[in-house]
Amino acid sequence: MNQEVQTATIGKIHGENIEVLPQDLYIPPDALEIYLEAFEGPLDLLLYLIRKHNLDILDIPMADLTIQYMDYVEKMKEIKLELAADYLLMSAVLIEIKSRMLLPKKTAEVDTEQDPRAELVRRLMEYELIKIASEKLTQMPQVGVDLFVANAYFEKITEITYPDVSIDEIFAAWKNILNRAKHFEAHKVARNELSVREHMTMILRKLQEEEFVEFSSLFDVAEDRIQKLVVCFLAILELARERLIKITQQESFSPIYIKLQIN
Amino acid sequence: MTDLNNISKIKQILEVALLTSANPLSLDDLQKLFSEKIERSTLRMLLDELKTEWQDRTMELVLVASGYRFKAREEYASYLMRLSPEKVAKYSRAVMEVLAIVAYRQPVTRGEIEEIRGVALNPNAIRQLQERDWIDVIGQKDVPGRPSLYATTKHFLNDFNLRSLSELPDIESFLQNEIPLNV
Amino acid sequence: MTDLNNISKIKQILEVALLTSANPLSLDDLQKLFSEKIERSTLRMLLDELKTEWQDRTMELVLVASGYRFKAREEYASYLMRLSPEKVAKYSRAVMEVLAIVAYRQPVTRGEIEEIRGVALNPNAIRQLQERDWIDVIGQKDVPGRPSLYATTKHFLNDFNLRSLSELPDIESFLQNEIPLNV
Repeated sequence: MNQEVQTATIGKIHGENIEVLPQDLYIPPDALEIYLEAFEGPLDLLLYLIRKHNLDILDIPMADLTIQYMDYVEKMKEIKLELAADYLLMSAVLIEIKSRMLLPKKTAEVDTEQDPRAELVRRLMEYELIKIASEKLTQMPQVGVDLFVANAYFEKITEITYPDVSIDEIFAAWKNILNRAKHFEAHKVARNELSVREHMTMILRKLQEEEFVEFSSLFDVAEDRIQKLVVCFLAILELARERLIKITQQESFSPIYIKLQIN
Repeated sequence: MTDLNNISKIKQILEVALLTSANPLSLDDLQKLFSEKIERSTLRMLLDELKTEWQDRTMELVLVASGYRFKAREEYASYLMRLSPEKVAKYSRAVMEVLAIVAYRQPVTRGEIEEIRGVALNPNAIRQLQERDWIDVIGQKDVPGRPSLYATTKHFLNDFNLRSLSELPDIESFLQNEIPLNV
Repeated sequence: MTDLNNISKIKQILEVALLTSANPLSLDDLQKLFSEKIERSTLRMLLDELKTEWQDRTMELVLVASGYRFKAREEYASYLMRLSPEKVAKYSRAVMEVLAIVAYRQPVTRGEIEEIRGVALNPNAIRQLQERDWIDVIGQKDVPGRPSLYATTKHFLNDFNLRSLSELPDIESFLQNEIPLNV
């Protein structure tokens, strides 16, 4: 088949007579493997052949190209290079195009729309564009390779960022505790007016500052409302009951003093 | 690379290396920048000059254990932190329960908190609340071991926008019909 | 923070943020630096001034897809590359071709990539580009098998110092100049 192809079409490229295949098509065998592995696929190989021999991509001499391509594929087989199916598929495509071009044309005029090579040309051109794009991208500076960006240091402030808490969350936690307590230790959660507890804390705080606090100084009988007086009194009793404070009086009707049980 | 004879070009290369490096660069590292050998003394001198050139600017050239680096002046740190705020953690359930107990049952000892919760208390829970200045020690209880008494602070009231503890949600009324109160 | 009224202080904060951030900072990011609102137009103006101030210096302020950043001027790249020669390896030609196809023909399926290249695709090529965060899946094509559609990411544009895909090198004009199209 090679013979037939050569006699049929190798004679003319763009009207010029070509008698023999150019010798430089043939790569020394030891270099061949490296060359073949360098191709990204059949389109890459075809483009290489077209560019190397200055063939017109829009008017590809199919016979030439097919011969050259098949030659490489044969060489690949010879050196047992693992041959991708894509290369064999392309062989079939080339041969098919070549055969269709050998068929007599209905009209003298070449209808490029129906040129059997059109699809191959489109694919070759598209692939060539991508090759160019790929080379351009490779040449562009890239961060991490040859493009360097500012990355100076700053000392992080170990500022303590506290979680947000809402009063509802405290309430929910408290409800949870009480619900648990209800099941086994209800009696531990004694009922006390919150304001009594608050006054207990206030009195204890006061006793942190002064050793003795006069009982009557804890409230202003004239100013405070009766509820406040009651609450304060209850707080003092509760503190005494919990043995947190001592209540002392030197003699009857002398001032009553409160001091911490311990200090 | 004859332009390297130009000492200011070397200095520029040092500057750009230090500004683009995530890690401090030692004199050995900096020597690698140049194909010809630059004396360490020369590098030190140039780094000194660089430091001076930047002394009124946003960054400062500092020497740390592993080498030189540019670091943002401290005054900018608070702004920079806004770009990547640290994740705010949540308080554990234990911490929230301790807070609730101290708020509603103050003054309380650690032992009482444990008794109410029915489990031993991780000391961390109290420490976290003290750090936050929500609770503090207001005395010791006159029982063996003289345990500290905890109560909520003014700061706690402020943070929760309360005038007094009595403004806390009213749990007693909430539970009134549920718990047999035997005090 | 009344000193923020001082416009030069704002500019300094922008500078220091951009010099210490490894990633580009958008106007939204930069606004976060300040507790009070700085208009985007003000930021743009100050960034412009900053760019001018640095124009004869070692770094340049550039705008890429995700925002602003300082990058070393190209003339320093050869020196900086000596610092860490074991940097990210350049990708193989196959990987770069896949990247080019995704960049110029996006969104594309794996099958379309294989058709353009005329060869079966090593799944590694796509994986490598995804790991680098240069391409990702942006959907499925509504054809049998519902193949994934790949597109480039913002990160790809940032890494190639591009603001948008339209800044990619123009390959179509290359083709038109080279080849008389009479198909």
